[in-house]
Amino acid sequence: MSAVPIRSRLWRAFHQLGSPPYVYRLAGRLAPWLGTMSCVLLAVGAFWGLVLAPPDYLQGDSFRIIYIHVPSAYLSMGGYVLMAVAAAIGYIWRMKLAHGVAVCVAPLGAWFTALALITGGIWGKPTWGTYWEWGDARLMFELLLLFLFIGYMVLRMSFDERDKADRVSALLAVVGVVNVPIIHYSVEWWTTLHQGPTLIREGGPSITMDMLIPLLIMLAGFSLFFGWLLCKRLQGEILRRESRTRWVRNLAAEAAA
Amino acid sequence: MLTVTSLEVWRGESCLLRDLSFELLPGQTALITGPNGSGKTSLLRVLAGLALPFAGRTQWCGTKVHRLAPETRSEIAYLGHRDGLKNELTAEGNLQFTRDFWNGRDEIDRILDELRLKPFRRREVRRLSAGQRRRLALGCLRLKPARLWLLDEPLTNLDDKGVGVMQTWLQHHTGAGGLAAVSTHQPGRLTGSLAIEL
Amino acid sequence: MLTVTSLEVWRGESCLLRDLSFELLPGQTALITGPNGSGKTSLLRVLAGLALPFAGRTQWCGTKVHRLAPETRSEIAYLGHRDGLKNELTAEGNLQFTRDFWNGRDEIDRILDELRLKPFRRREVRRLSAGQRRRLALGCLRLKPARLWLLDEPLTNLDDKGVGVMQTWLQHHTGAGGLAAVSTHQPGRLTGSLAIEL
Amino acid sequence: MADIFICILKRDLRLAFRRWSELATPLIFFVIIASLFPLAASPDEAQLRSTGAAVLWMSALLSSLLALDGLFRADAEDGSMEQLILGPAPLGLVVLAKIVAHWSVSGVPLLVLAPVLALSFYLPLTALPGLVAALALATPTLSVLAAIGAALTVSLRAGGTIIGLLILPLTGPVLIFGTRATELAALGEPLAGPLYLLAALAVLSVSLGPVITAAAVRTALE
Amino acid sequence: MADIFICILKRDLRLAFRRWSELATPLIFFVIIASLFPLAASPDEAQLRSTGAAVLWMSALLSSLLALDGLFRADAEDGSMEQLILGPAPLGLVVLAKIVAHWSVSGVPLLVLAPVLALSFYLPLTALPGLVAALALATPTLSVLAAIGAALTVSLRAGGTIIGLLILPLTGPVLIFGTRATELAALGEPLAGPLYLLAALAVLSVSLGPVITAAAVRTALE
Ligand code: HEM
Ligand SMILES: Nc1ncnc2c1ncn2[C@@H]1O[C@H](COP(=O)(O)OP(=O)(O)OP(=O)(O)O)[C@@H](O)[C@H]1O
Ligand SMILES: Nc1ncnc2c1ncn2[C@@H]1O[C@H](COP(=O)(O)OP(=O)(O)OP(=O)(O)O)[C@@H](O)[C@H]1O
Ligand SMILES: [Mg+2]
Ligand SMILES: [Mg+2]
Repeated sequence: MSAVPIRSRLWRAFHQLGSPPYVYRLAGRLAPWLGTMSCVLLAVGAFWGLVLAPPDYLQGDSFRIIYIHVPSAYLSMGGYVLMAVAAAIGYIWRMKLAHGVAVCVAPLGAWFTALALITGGIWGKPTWGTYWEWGDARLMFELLLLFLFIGYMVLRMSFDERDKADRVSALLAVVGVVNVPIIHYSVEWWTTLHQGPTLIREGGPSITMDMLIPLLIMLAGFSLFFGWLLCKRLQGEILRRESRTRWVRNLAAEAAA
Repeated sequence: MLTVTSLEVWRGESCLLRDLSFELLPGQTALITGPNGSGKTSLLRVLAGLALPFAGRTQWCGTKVHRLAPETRSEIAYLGHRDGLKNELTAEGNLQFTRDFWNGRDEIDRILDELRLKPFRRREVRRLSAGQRRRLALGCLRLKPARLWLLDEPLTNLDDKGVGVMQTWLQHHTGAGGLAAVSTHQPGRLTGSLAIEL
Repeated sequence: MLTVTSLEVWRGESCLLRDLSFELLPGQTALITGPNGSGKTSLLRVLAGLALPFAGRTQWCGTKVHRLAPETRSEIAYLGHRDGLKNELTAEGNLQFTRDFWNGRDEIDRILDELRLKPFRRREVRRLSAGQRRRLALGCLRLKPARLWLLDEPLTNLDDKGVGVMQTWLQHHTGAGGLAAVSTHQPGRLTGSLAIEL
Repeated sequence: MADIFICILKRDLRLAFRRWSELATPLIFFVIIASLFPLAASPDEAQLRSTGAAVLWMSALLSSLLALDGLFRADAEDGSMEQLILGPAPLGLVVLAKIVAHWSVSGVPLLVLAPVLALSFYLPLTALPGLVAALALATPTLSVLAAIGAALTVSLRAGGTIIGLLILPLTGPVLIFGTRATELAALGEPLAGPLYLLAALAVLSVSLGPVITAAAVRTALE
Repeated sequence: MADIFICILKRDLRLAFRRWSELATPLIFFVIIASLFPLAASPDEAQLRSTGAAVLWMSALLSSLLALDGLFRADAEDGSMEQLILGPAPLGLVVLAKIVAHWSVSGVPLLVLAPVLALSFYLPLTALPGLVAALALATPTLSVLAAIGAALTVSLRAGGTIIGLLILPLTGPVLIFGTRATELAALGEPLAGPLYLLAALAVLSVSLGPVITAAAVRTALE
């Protein structure tokens, strides 16, 4: 084992990740862990954030929606990057499985984007006095991110050969990735209602500890939840893509027996 | 020098070709025949590098066709069911463009003459008849400095004279060391040294 | 009962036909032949009423073809160089539409069977091969309750079996008192009782 | 007659649903135009309210024009149009059926969506019925006009854009009455006047439009 | 290399001029949109001035999207695209030449026309150089983006409308920087900031865009 040079071990791992049965089983084994972990973290984080953490000196209790808003906003962006990277890998190395991942991420990302928009809107009412502000760059670009997710799915659906749909829409996903940094820096480039960076910024997070810790817990919980959903969807997608292969038919036979 | 090794071509859910291997040498013509829907067009597109095979290889002088560098790629000329002409340009304009883009032979006049398209040289392509268009497409093919011709039913819509011209050109081409793979439903009207039945 | 009287057809600057007269009676097939660009397509379009002649008349049962009432117009069926199929519909969907629109025969199954398109009945037309598409276009023609068939090179892209089917259908059609005017570059493969050379 | 109408309608609807993206996109186009606009303009509420109606109508107009561009082109290119011309039905009827099919996949969803956008432009809730009524009366006219344009350009390659050239000037009246109705509705005043005018335009265009369109198609393909 | 670029450029320009309507219409489209808008909105000077820049930019964007819709479609349908793919030049170069050709018949006239429209929206005379500079830097990016959209949808029938959905989200930054520059110019303030950003976007898109577009065309026609 130790004799194997690191390069070739990495290569083998990469190779294994291209093998549908392996990934199918991997996802099946990971899913329960991710599911339970995310449940626990979400419960802890929610209790801490909603009950234990003190009310904000400015916003009172309305700030508590941060525990949903921020994780879903992060995941919407992270989801897009994940989708784009998977699609790029699929395109460059002709790896069908990577396309499968991108396909599974798209609707999840779209839902989390929608959640970020909705929770942001709800939060906006008490703090900014409006649900939605046309012309606020962060808000607009987050909306455009939703359109990009939808565009990716629409483009896929307009092709009826899966292979072609994979490869063409992968290019769109890659091009659209420019939106992500724009969303992140929009609050610095334009004067916006939306507040500046709080967590990822030079000089560390600017938020008190007793608000930060539950936020981090919720962030982890949401991410694991995302991972759990992804594993579930990926399993289905793999079965659909590989329905003509022997191992899937064997699997079906086992399940029937 | 076109080498095809255990090629397997799928279209949608169905496998069209399995384990097809052959080698085409300079001076040879392969006649591809088969009933409608047997995969002639699909095969030619794979040979041209326009589509990827499911398995197997198609190599031109040792390189996979879809990996060819642009300069070598121009040694292969493909003519499909569609003519690939611009409707808005004149017959001559189409030939000129082909010549400039492919850096081809300077024989436009002679070709128009052989195809009997001289009187129509300044007519827009969309005002040509179906057969005249097909002739023009063959003229474009002839201008290209290609060594391998991939032709998908080149005789469609041609009259007897047109077929005659095509026969002469094909002989000429292979006689000068060229290669050709031609699909057709009228194998009697073309001569080939290699028969591929699908 | 198709009467053509001293027809003169121009296309752009050039006169294609001058003083063409003939009469086609029930049971007869007119084979229209001629080199590329001689005006076969132009003539058929005039006969169908899609284009107007420069001079002369084309009458169907005594009425000029471009003046026909919609109900009588459906006694004439035209198939041009293009197939007139919808790419997005399935093979069956195209046939069904033709049947409903033309109020045609209810023979979709039999026709798909004869054309050997049964396995592809649910496939979208743009995924069919060129010959399969042409077959389907002929199937649409066959569904129409028309008495006069105007066919422009119907054998294009067809394989031998397809040509056979077409031959049978044509015999059947004229045998039952139908009329047909067919242009072709392979007159040997079709039999006609009237030859029109352009 | 009626069954031929239905047969064409069914065909075109089926074609539209086969490409469901074609169905959804004019709409999304409409949303995107209407939502990018405030981004470019300064997003202050008073101003948005006053230009909101105009932007809504412009984008409704553009999205219905875009949706109808291909109305005859696809049929003309694959040879189906010749078959329809030679068929056993008056061409005007066929054309009408095609327009109705297109309207019901591009116009109707627009009616559903417009109120939502109107609210986001701060139009008052009470203005919505008026807005929807105006759109319901205006979109048929827009569809017919777009169809005429599509027919006139069917034999030209550049149809996509020339259609705008031919049709946009004709849509002027619809646009004016439409925004007028919306503004009146927003102010809570009676808006029967512009609505009557819109209805008159709709009747006129739906009765004469198909005949003109049919003639244009026939000539274009001659 | 250079002569192949010029050869494609010449071909596409010649095709564009053969269909002169194709050449003129995006422009007229632009004019009509931009002139119908004040008709629909209330034509009061202060308000027109403040929304003028946004309307100008929106219509520039839309007309360039429309003009580029057919960039590859015509070639794909008549089989020329296959010939270009198999030709002796890198496809990215061919694509770049096509984009340049299209830009010079759709973008350049827009640059000429925009100042006239701007004046009719009561923008001050001193703002015009800034506006033209911003448009000159923005239209290449818009063209490249539209080309990507056209390539992605080249094998779809519904291309025309779906492009909007795919590409409009990406045009957000251009639109924002562009209007920002116009507004700054109107106020007489320095506008180097947004212009630099527009230039950066242009460089980025012109260098990477053709490669992505070429990949998309090749894949879509596979
Ligand atoms: C519809 C309205 C809103 C949208 C679309 C939205 C969108 C986003 C997005 C995309 C992020 C992630 C940015 C990044 O990581 O770079 C974010 C983060 C955040 N948002 Fe919002 N938001 C909205 C409303 C609000 C409101 C009203 C507040 C509170 C006043 C708020 C507070 C925050 C905070 C504190 C963060 C974390 C910032 C950081 O760590 O960088 N958001 N939002
Ligand atoms: N729109 C047009 N305008 C001017 N001339 C045309 C037009 N269409 C065709 N022609 C010319 O009319 C002549 C007859 O064309 P037509 O299509 O009828 O020939 P055809 O006999 O069908 O030929 P083919 O065997 O090639 O199909 C040709 O010389 C052609 O160039
Ligand atoms: N895009 C596609 N998706 C799925 N199947 C397709 C597609 N295109 C073609 N086919 C099928 O592949 C088979 C082969 O098609 P191909 O066009 O290669 O046949 P061909 O031998 O050229 O026939 P023809 O003589 O009719 O031109 C046909 O059965 C056809 O239905
Ligand atoms: Mg074929
Ligand atoms: Mg002909």
